[in-house]
Amino acid sequence: MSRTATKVTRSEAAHRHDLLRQMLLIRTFEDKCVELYSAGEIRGFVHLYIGEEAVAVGVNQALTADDNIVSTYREHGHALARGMPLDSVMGEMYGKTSGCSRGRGGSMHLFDVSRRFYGGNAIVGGGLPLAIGVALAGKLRGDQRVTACFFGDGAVAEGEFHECMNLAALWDLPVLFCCENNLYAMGTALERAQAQTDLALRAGSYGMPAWPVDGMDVLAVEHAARSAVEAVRAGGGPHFLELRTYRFRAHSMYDPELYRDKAEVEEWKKRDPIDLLAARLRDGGELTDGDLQAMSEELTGEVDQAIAAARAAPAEPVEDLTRFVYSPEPS
Amino acid sequence: MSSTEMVKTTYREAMRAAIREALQRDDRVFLMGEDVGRYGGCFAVTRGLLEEFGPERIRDTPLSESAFVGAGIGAAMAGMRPIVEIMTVNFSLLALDQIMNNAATVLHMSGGQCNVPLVIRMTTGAGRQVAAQHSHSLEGWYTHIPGIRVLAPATLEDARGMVWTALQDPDPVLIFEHGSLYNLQGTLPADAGAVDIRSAAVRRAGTDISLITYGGTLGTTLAAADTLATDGMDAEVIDLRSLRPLDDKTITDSVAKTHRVVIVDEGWRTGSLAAEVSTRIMEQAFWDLDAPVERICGAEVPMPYPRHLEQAALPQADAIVSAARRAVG
Amino acid sequence: MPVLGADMDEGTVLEWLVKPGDEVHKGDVIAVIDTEKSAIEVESFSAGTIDRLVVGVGETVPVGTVLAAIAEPGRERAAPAPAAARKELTHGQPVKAERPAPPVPAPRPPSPVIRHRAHELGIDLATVHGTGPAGAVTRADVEHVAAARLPAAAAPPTDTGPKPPRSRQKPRPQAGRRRVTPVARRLAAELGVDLAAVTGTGPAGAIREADVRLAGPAGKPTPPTAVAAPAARSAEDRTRSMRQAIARLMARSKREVPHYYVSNTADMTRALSWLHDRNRELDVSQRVVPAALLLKAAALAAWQVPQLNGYWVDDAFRPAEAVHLGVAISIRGGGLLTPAIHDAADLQLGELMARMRDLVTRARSGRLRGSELADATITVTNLGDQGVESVYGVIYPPQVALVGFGRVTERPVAVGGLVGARPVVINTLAADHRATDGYTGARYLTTISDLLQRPEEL
Amino acid sequence: MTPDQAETAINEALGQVTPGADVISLPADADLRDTLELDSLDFLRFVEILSERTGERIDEDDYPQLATKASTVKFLTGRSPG
Repeated sequence: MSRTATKVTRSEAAHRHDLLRQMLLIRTFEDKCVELYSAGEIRGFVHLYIGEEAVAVGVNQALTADDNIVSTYREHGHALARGMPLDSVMGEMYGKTSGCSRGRGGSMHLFDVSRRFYGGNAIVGGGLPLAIGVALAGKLRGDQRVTACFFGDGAVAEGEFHECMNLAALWDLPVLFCCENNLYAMGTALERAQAQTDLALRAGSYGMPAWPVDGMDVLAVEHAARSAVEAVRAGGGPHFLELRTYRFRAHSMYDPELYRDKAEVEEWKKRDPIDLLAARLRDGGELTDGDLQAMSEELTGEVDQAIAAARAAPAEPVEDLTRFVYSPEPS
Repeated sequence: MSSTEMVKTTYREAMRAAIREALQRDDRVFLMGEDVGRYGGCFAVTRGLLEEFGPERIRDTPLSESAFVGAGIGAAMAGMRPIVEIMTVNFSLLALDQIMNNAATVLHMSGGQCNVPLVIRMTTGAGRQVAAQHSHSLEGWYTHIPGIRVLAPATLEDARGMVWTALQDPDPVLIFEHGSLYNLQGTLPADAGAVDIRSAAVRRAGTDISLITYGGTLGTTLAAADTLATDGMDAEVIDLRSLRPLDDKTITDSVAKTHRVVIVDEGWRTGSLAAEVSTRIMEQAFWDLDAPVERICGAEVPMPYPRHLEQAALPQADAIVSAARRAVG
Repeated sequence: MPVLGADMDEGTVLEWLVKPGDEVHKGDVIAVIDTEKSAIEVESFSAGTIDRLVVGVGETVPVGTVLAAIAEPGRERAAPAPAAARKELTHGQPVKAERPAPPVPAPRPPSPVIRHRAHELGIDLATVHGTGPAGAVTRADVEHVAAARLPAAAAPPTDTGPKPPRSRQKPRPQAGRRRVTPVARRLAAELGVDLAAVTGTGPAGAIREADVRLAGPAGKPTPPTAVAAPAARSAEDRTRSMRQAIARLMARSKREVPHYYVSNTADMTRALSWLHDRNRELDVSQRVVPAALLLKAAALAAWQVPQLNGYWVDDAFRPAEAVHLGVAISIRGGGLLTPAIHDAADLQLGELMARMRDLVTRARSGRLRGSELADATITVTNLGDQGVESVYGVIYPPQVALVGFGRVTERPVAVGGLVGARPVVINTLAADHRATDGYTGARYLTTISDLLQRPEEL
Repeated sequence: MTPDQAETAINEALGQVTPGADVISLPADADLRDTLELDSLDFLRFVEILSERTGERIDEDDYPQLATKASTVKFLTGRSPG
């Protein structure tokens, strides 16, 4: 627990406040995205993370700025937890040049190489080989970076998943596999897609440490991620966390949700990661309703500012349509 | 440099020398693929490299094309200069997702943040009686994809010189090595090195007809040109070398001179690279044409095993000669 | 109507879960919308009181359409709220005053019925201005466009007279189209080589580069072939290159073709009188000028004296199967084109007149078709309008004859021993002595004169 | 039709038949066919346009009266009551 040494200088309460704030920021951002999408200001596919915030925020606590992240198409939470500026993420939602990917990627392709955030990848399982490669590069160079790779339970059915589990274990690569098991691959329930639904067990079959974690409890996620990252960094090879979580909204913006019961959604909402932490803080006397209200208003203001900035930002000129297909010629 | 010593070599050795040079010159370079290390490479291109550079830089991979090609992409994104070998073009389809959805798109969808300086080498083409899952020429498919470069070294010089230049390119480069070329013998200057990867080459200058080809059919096409010469027909032979992007100027300059074209492409005719070349000639050199553009392509059949059928499926010199005669009339 | 998916353009209200007066909170489901994919619940993004439901159950509206209005919390619903306080919803969300206007909704795609009707009427829907909701194209819009088009559609293709009867039109599917390779075509234009004069040696007689060079000006050094393809050129360039082409062709004609000349004078009394009577009955647009009569006579005569209608190729005369009458047309600003009136001998006079007017118009606006310039079998030049009495022309190789008409003038003519003033025209013929002799030429001109005495048969 | 209206109609018709020619400054007594190099088809078009513009029927027998601008104006104004 080498990192806890730095944490004791901050109060535990302040840290928990920070976790709450980060989760609430993601929630506020995405709530706004729903409105903006409905109004037609944001288009395309937008996959919301609402309900899963504890995973991104918790795992990020265990990573340093030098570590790498490879993400999926449901990555607003990962990007914001990584500290990517609201303006650049919202700009990307609007497809403006102020976006982190100059608007060319949109919701599913947030990139920030300066923060070693190697992209939202919208092919299920497609990011895993990249994470292997990024980790391999670090290993060949002898750096101490850990590569965190996020993917969903759907990816476990892809061949690439198994190729990558094997390769990472075979080559002892410093990868933390973060499987966000939200129980549905789009509309297909886990048990309808997987013969063995214990995903940690399957990862474990490749000879890497793997265990399930309550993905609705940010403190549990943080704890698990810290111990896994520490082990990876110490040369323990790849580790696998199955983060059991749930998305409260549709797969992408809206769907009729024919594939799951409303009651099931309501049941999971009782374990809303934000409510869960807020309640814990309230019980411990670390948070009042007024605090939460103030935090929420402040974050709403920040998101509104990001929206205003995105609206005002310039669009990429059409003359530049084919820019970034190839790297610019060296001058 | 007339005093430069000429050395006997083969295409295989030239390619190996190129990879060795890259590993020596740049410690970001490493090689990975199936059986590239201990086995020495399926086509023995990489034999001896494991001993010389060790298992960290000459990495044998499991049979996981998607994972190791994707790993090459990831490593390139993170600053390395990987060379990934795929055994044959047919197997590359298992990694097509990574090549198309990641290697070719990451630069664009990251708004220019993430380039992918990756070299992927693979064997292509038929001629060795290895039937319908090891013989195809799918490089034309890959030329459809913006974001990557596609090369086809057809000579010893290009086998020796393309790898290094490709590694200097900031974007992904696919190198297609025709399986029938590895044993090609010849001489190279002892100090042969990097070559440009942007232009087509006139392998034989002529005035009466342009024979345009690349890769494995260059030899066939040059043989056809020799036959035509005995008829008094002076054929120009163009080796495309870079299949994407295409060097339009060399092509249209030649057509402006000869007014007649035969395109030779081992790939299937429908939707082929030959079709693309022909279309560009129509777009850019229509007014120079004196006869319809002819194409000699691979027969549209999965490659059969028996030798006589395989040969019948491949572009042959006599077909090129006949097409040239038709065009010149 | 909210956007509920990447491919949603419109939606139908299936059910309202609230009614005016109901309190709603942020996140409350207020309606169910049917999209192309499925029924989806719509939530409110703000709190307040439902003021009114704008779109009724069963109605389909484009995305962006206001579905309902929500009054801010605390406002009385009954009292008509001031505009600033009442907020229109486009998607369950109050529109703030400072917020830019919601995006203009995409026009609703026309329904299949309307698309079908537009197809029937031959109307491109993209050109129809929609007057329906959100600019949607309605059936009335389509009918309106169709009605507006009707007169134009009924009008004949040219303004020069009634459409020729179908039965008179010979189908000419590609018959006049010669096979010429692109480089040969380009080279011919550059060298001023008339492709009609070139013998093709390629497949099915295709004319290739070498054929054009062979037919080109002898001794002329081969020009570089890598010149730019013809692009949009300036008028001066066009005039200059046209002049050069004429120069080369005429020089070649005079160099290679041994011309002989004959002439006669035709009495135009009957012809003009007949024409005068005919034209009196007709609108200006259908009147026929004397030149048309002369052309018709020249064409019919060529039909009757086929030795003059065709090409001198490979040291032999090849008679043509039809009379494609080349007409020399002077271009304002300089230059000359000789497009052909196809099958001129078969055309009724009015039809020929219409073709002539059409050719002149298109020649002067640069819109002639290649075939019209390539395949005349005999050519007429008529400088009568310019006041000359007679014109002796230069043959367009490989044609073998060129007919000239001068001005119709009144001359003293002795008829039956009496001298009177009569309108006459001097007809000339320049012909290729390799193909015919003066006798044939004389017969041709006599035929013209005779034909002009029976104008009603022309 | 007033002389001004007639002249305007004449100028417009001539302008259409001979694009680019300076028909406005053409002297009133200049011979139209000669000065503007009108051939019989051009002249027919001139008559056609003039007839459309003015609503006057112009017969072939009237052509001699259309020799110059002045005579054409006279012809047009002389015929119509207005």
